Amino acid sequence: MTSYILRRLVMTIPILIGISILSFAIMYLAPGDPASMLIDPNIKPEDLERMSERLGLNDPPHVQYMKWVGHILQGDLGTSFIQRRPVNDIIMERLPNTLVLMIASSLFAIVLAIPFGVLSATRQYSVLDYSVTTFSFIGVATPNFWLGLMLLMIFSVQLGWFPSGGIHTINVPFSIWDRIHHLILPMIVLGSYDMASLMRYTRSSMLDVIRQDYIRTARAKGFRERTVIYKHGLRNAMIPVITIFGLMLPTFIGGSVVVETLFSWPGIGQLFINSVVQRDYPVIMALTMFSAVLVVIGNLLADIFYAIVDPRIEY
Amino acid sequence: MTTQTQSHEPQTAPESKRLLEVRHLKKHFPVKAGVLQRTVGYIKAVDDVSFHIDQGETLGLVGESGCGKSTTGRTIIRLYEPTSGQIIFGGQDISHLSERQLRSIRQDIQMVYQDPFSSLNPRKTIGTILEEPFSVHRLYSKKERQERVEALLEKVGLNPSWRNRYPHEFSGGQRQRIGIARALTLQPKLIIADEPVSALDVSIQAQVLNLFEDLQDEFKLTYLFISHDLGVVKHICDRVGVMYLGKLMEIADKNSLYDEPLHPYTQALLSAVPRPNPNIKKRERIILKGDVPSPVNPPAGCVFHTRCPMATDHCKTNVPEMHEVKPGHFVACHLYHE
Amino acid sequence: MSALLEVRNLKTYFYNRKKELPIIDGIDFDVNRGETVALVGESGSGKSMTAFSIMRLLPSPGGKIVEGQILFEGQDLVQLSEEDMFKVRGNDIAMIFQEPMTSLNPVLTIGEQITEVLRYHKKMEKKAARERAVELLKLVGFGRAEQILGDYPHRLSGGMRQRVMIAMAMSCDPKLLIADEPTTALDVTIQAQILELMKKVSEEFDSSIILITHDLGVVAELAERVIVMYAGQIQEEAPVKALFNNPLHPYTFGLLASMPSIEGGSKRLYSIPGNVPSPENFPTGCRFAPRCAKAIEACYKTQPELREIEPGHKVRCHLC
Amino acid sequence: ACRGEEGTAPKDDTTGEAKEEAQGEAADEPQYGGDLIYGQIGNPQVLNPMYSQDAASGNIEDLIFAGLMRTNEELEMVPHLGEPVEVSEDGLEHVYRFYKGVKWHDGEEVTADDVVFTFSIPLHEDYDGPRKSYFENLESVEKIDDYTVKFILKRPDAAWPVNAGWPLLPEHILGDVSVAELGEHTFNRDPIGAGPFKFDEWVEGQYVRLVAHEDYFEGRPYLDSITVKITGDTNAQVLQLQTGDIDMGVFPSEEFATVETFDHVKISQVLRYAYNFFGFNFRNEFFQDHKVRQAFAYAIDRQAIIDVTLEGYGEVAHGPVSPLSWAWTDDLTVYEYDPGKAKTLLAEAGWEPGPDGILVKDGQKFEIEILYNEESNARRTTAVIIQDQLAEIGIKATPKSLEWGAFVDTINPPRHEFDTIILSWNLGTDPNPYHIFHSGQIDEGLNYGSYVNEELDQLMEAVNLEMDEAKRTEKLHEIFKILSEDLPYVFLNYPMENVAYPINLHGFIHHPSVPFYKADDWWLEQ
Amino acid sequence: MSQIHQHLPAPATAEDPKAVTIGERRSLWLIIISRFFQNKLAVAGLVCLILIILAVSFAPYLTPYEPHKQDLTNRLQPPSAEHWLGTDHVGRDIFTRILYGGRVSLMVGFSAMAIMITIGTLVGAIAGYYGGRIDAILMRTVDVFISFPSIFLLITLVAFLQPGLSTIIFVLAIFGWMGTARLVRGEFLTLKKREFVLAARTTGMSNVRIIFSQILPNAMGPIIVAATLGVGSIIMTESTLSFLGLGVQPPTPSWGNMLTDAQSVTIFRTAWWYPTFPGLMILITVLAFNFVGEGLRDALDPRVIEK
Ligand SMILES: Nc1ncnc2c1ncn2[C@@H]1O[C@H](COP(=O)(O)OP(=O)(O)OP(=O)(O)O)[C@@H](O)[C@H]1O
Ligand SMILES: Nc1ncnc2c1ncn2[C@@H]1O[C@H](COP(=O)(O)OP(=O)(O)OP(=O)(O)O)[C@@H](O)[C@H]1O
Ligand SMILES: [Mg+2]
Ligand SMILES: [Mg+2]
Ligand code: NI
Repeated sequence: MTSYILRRLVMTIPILIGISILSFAIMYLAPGDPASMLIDPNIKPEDLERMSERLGLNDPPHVQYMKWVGHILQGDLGTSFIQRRPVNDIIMERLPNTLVLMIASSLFAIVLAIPFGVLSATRQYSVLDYSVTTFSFIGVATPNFWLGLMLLMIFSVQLGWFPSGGIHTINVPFSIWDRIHHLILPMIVLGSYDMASLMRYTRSSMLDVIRQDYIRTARAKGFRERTVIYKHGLRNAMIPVITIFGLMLPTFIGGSVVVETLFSWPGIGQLFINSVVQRDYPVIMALTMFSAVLVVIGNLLADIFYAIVDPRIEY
Repeated sequence: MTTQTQSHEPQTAPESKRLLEVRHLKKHFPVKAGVLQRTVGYIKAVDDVSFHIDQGETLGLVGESGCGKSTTGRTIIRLYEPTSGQIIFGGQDISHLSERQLRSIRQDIQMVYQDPFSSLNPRKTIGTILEEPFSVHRLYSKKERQERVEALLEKVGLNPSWRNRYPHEFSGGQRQRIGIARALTLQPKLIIADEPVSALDVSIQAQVLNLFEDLQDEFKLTYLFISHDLGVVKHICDRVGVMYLGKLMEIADKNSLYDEPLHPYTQALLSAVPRPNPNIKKRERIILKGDVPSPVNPPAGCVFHTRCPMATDHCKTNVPEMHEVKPGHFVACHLYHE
Repeated sequence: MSALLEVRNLKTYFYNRKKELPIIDGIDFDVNRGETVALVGESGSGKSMTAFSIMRLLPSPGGKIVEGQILFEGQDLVQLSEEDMFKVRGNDIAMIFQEPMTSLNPVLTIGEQITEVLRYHKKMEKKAARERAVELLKLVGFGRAEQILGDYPHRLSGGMRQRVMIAMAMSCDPKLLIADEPTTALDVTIQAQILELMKKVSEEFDSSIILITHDLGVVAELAERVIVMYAGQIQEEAPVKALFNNPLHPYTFGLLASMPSIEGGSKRLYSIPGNVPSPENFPTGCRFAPRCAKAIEACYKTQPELREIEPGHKVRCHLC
Repeated sequence: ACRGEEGTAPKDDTTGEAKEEAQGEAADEPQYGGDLIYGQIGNPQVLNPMYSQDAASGNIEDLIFAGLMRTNEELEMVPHLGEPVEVSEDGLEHVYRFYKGVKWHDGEEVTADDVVFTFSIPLHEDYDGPRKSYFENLESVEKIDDYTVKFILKRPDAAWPVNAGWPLLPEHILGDVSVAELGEHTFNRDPIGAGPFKFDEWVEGQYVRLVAHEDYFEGRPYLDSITVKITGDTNAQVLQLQTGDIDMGVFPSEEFATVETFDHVKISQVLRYAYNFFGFNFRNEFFQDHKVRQAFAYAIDRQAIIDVTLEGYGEVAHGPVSPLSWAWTDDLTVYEYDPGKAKTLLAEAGWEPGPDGILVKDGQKFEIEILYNEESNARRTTAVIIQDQLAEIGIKATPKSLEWGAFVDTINPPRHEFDTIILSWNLGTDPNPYHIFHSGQIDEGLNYGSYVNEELDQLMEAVNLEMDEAKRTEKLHEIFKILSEDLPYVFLNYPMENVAYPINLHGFIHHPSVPFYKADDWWLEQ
Repeated sequence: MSQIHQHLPAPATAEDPKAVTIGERRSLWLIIISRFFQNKLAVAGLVCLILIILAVSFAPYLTPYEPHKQDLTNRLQPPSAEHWLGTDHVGRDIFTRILYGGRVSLMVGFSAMAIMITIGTLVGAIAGYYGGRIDAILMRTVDVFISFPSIFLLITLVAFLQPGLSTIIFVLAIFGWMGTARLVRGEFLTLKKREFVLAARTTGMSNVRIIFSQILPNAMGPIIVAATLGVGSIIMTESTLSFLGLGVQPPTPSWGNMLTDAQSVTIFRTAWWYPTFPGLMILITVLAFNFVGEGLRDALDPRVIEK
């Protein structure tokens, strides 16, 4: 097992190098830099030059890249051009918010998707199955910003059930209920796509499993349907779903950009958009790198989990 | 064991009649593991196998699943690069020819496969499938190709007007006939048939076996016939080789082998075959212990010693060489050697 | 003494896109206590579906028993409630399948899979069930039975898995064991082990066995009585010797004659022309008629009845 | 907020006149207490006026920091922590005295050392912030006594009070920090100033909380705290205003109809000290022809643009001067919407309709791009409306939007890659549009369109040198007249700014460029 | 045994071709189509798509209005007999714009899909067929692209590159091909071991020809499915980019950028039809593509075809 994990870790190295080159290249080729974005008659080209110099933007690309990677390897993601402080600090301040949102959304997705996916597979062609299927199709086809706007309009503006943004009410003491209250809408919006697709994966995986020979064996042993499905079927059905879940991480990160913008959620997605707009390269690169690492770790965990769940995987 | 292996070569026919000669053929597949996926060992799928086939002859290869029959066949036809050893076809060593050099040889050796469902491209009509070898070698005109395809279909007992149908429209037996027809398109000298009837029902199997026989007569074909069904091999082959764990254990004329098997493995194998005859008295059956060991770490010495009822300590350490015990009857077993 | 299992005019149809497919079309047979009955026939003749009908495990939706009785110890399984059927399956009637590689649950250990049957049907304690499982595994020839308990199926070879399947099937002393091509996927030497084991087990437990196979060699070795199926019908039924020595139905003839044997020579094989018809287009009249070398006009017109020609020897043929 | 507009107007660098102020029903006595949550779209960068370059930071800095001078509602510089006492005759030496007893938030007194320290920063060679050029005219700053300082300039500068009002930084805290490290100092996220509100807490991406500075020299602010909450975008701003997550904030005119319905807020509107324009690139020879430019001016229905994009909340512009400015004149050439005239003018200029209806001259089709930045719905809609209106007169215009950074890169020297742009200028103190239209500003400056008018060049240079207020005004009026006639831009409109604030907020004055103008006077009726 | 032989007539008919019956004659495509048509949802999706494609193709005949023509006096009119789906903020007919916007959205969807599928198929085919080092390098590249949070890159690229339809298409394709590559590689890995491929190799067929004429047609099923689902997801991604202000440029309508224009609280409140209809169109179209994709997946399932 350790060797398996090690091997997977080693495999991530070239991926990370590739990612770092790609994100650096894109930034390097991008037009405009943070200094030149000001239109101000009082700021003279010399000032811009001076600022570029300070930011190291005048070095040749490979030097910039090596410097950057060198720092990253030491755990230093650089200094924000705009906020003039370590990118590490900025990300660490926002990361918990994004994580809370992502974890809540994935829990939301899993908790609803798996039972309904299983039910709809075991009752194929029932009303429940059709409803689940329809729902999941619609869930996958709805752009999440649109869903978000609609939910905001209905539940926040028209009905006033939920706050319209932020992660907690300002100027009131901390309360867990207040946090949850703020979390619900963004969680639904971020989780809906993955819930829908997870539901479909669970359903089809389960359908696949219940046609397997060992399910027939379990039936021949005289077990009740419930035992057959939940004891013999579910675990096998979950194996492919786990990998899918690993692959869902990027959609969560991507979705967080939209959801955080919609709900004024101060996480890394919002930070990313701000940084792109402001050409804050260290932050952009750090965030791309960071979330790529997150995805890589997610996949790694999924693989490891997969290996744990599926005894057939030899490591 | 340092005996000159050359002297142990089965020699039943003058060189001139030899179509194929396989010498010390080895095919090892790397096994990768560890952090860097380094090669940690090899599956010795074929491990030092030597035999020959004469013109017009049918050589059978039998053995249990995983013993390396298919690998042998596929290496001969150069689907796999041999690890070592020589494949001499029609006097020419083809074991290290490049893909380009092989092109002309490819016309002479063809293969028939086991799975009638997987061996035909489901997206092509059988006409196209059968014409493909021509177009690869740029033979004949379009019209001529068609005629030849129709003739071939007729030959294998299918209606020529079915050229435009897809494989899925045919039953397993019919598909197997198409597979045979395809092997015949380029008028090969040698056909390697890898379990061509294993997937078929008895009644269909008989049809296909008969077809093999008929075609051999008509086209003077030479077969390497791979099967695990001892009955089938007995029926169709002239000589039979028995493989176990990548090694050839015994090779002999059919009757000699079936009537008087020498190798304990061959004996066990033959005794294990259920006889469709309730009248005969229950024979003494040799039941082998356990399973075939893994080809990654085959036992030292004689690979069969772990299951052999007659194994001695000598067998555990020394690899037995092939010896001609009776004329044309070769066996690799210490029992018959000193 | 009445038979353990009496199948009476069983009809199992498949409903596929509103088409009705007579997969099993009125079969009758008995299985006596302690007896081994073989069901032979080409692929698609309905052997497995007969077994699944008995187990009431037909693929659903689609498969349905439309008519007939399956009397097990006098009780009609067709009429049994699903609830009662749970008590029969795995307990009174056990089944093993052709594909040992896929018939065991890959994520549960062998131990779990064997003990769960015992705990479910025999209400055994965990520990007792474990002991019994070890016993069973030893019986089917595992030396290191305790170790096997903790193993996952993928670690075992095909032969070992099939032995596990047998141990599992025998765990509740079933009165009837249905073995659906138990050795087809195995090598001859392993097949020999398994056949040997089945003989031993049937003696040990005094179970009746329905052995489904298309290998006549296996039939000759193991069975006492043989039922030849073709296109969803029984064509011939006879004690094993009678069938091999005096096959009455041309189909049986064909099967026997087309088999290359290690005892036979290299004479040209007989072969039955054509293919097994699919249930969508079963011929009217005798279903074998289109492939039958001896078919007469009547064969194409009317369906022959299954008739007892000699005691215990029944055949469905106009010519006999 | 639009960064295109922020550029030209350092926040407290404006003079002029607030057109309207909120009518607080100042009947009652002000009350102490209360917390106000102010919604702001932008995320502040650093809270140090020497290093921040965004409005989001600037607004908050206004609350925390204070300088010697500040702007009033009329956009004039007035004394704040101190006052000018003397200007030398050559105009090079400015002496300022400031008041005693002004306290930093940590209780220390503000002294001349602080002033010297603050103004020395941009003069230091290690300084790497964006403000160096602001102070390029400053030779040095000297302490005369604890409460008096002297600025020595390189050239005379009538507008020096603007710079003199730069917010002060505490010497007793930052004095030992090397200038090179100042930009990254933790002070910038935990600042101490002498302004009415004291920094309390900054939660990244969420809010900056400020509490009343008890020792504020003009008296403790009425409010206990102001929290600037970052909302991220205008929709969120409006929604949070509705749900009460924020109490107060700016919102775009498109949402007026919605905000109007909220019972808990009042709306204040004032013209922003800015104008939107549609600019030509004179490198494209099409636009060298005055008739063509005039045709554009006639073809664009500017009132319609205001009606659609600003819901009518704005005024049509005819020149580069704001009605709020002291230099305002209505003697400008006015091109009323008249597509017929536009067509005639184009025909006169030699443009004839081609077979597809698009004008052709010398085999060239009249096809242009309208470049703009994806900044707000209003900007986008403006582009689309102009495109449609130009289509009316046979000109094929294609709107093209660029993200801000790319946009600036495209229009900036040396690229100048555009036909026409839509942009807006915030107006500075000095109404002289020298930076924008002088031909010397083509290669490095804001004259993106490469507009050259020698007569105008001379006039604008003269204005810079003219010290006499009346003559200056006269010359300026002449400049505006020429610009409105010659049309380097089609001036579009002066937009309104809308602020929603709680009905129980009193003392709020809607300043055209300082959102927290005199926030210490704001009070909430409990 | 020999007795039996005597009982039997000579097996004369055994090889008689006419005596051999063969299965029902149905072409491959007929089977696929008939299977597809049994799936009601898939058919509904297909009908929807055909209707949408027809409608957008014949847009000029379906509506008297022009997509860019503004009518500033008729802004934000609710649906009526004149304007079936109402008008937008500059008085353009929403129905008309939905039709023309559909052209753009579908065009973007189809072209990006075509590029994406081509890249993905090539990479996957080469990696799967040749294996070894080539496979390792290509698959690590795929991993790199997959690990990138694509929306980040989309945003960055679209923001930094010159905008325009081709940029959008290019960028969407560049970050969408990895799934196809993996899928095709998987197919190739299994297919290249199939015996018909071995047979082709033993006839001396070249690798390129084997890839394209033997294996690829068999991998087409999953590729078609991926392509169908891909169009849907691209349309959705384009709309998300539009939401962030980076999609197709106005005044060219696309469903995504129509939503962008409608993205204001006031419009949501007072002109519900404006955000609703383009949103619904995206939903319906993506849904339809998904239905068709799933239907095709079932219909093209090789397990079913080959039996
Ligand atoms: N391409 C390959 N890569 C790695 N190992 C292989 C490969 N092909 C075959 N092997 C291994 O080589 C050994 C011999 O396989 P081979 O297919 O030749 O056996 P066989 O005698 O044909 O068996 P069967 O009767 O099952 O067809 C097996 O252990 C198999 O797992
Ligand atoms: N789920 C199903 N739906 C429709 N037809 C089926 C289904 N399962 C089996 N059949 C059909 O039922 C018939 C009998 O099948 P069965 O599996 O009983 O044959 P068999 O004799 O066991 O053959 P084999 O030797 O291949 O196992 C076949 O024609 C088969 O096509
Ligand atoms: Mg093989
Ligand atoms: Mg079966
Ligand atoms: Ni015989």
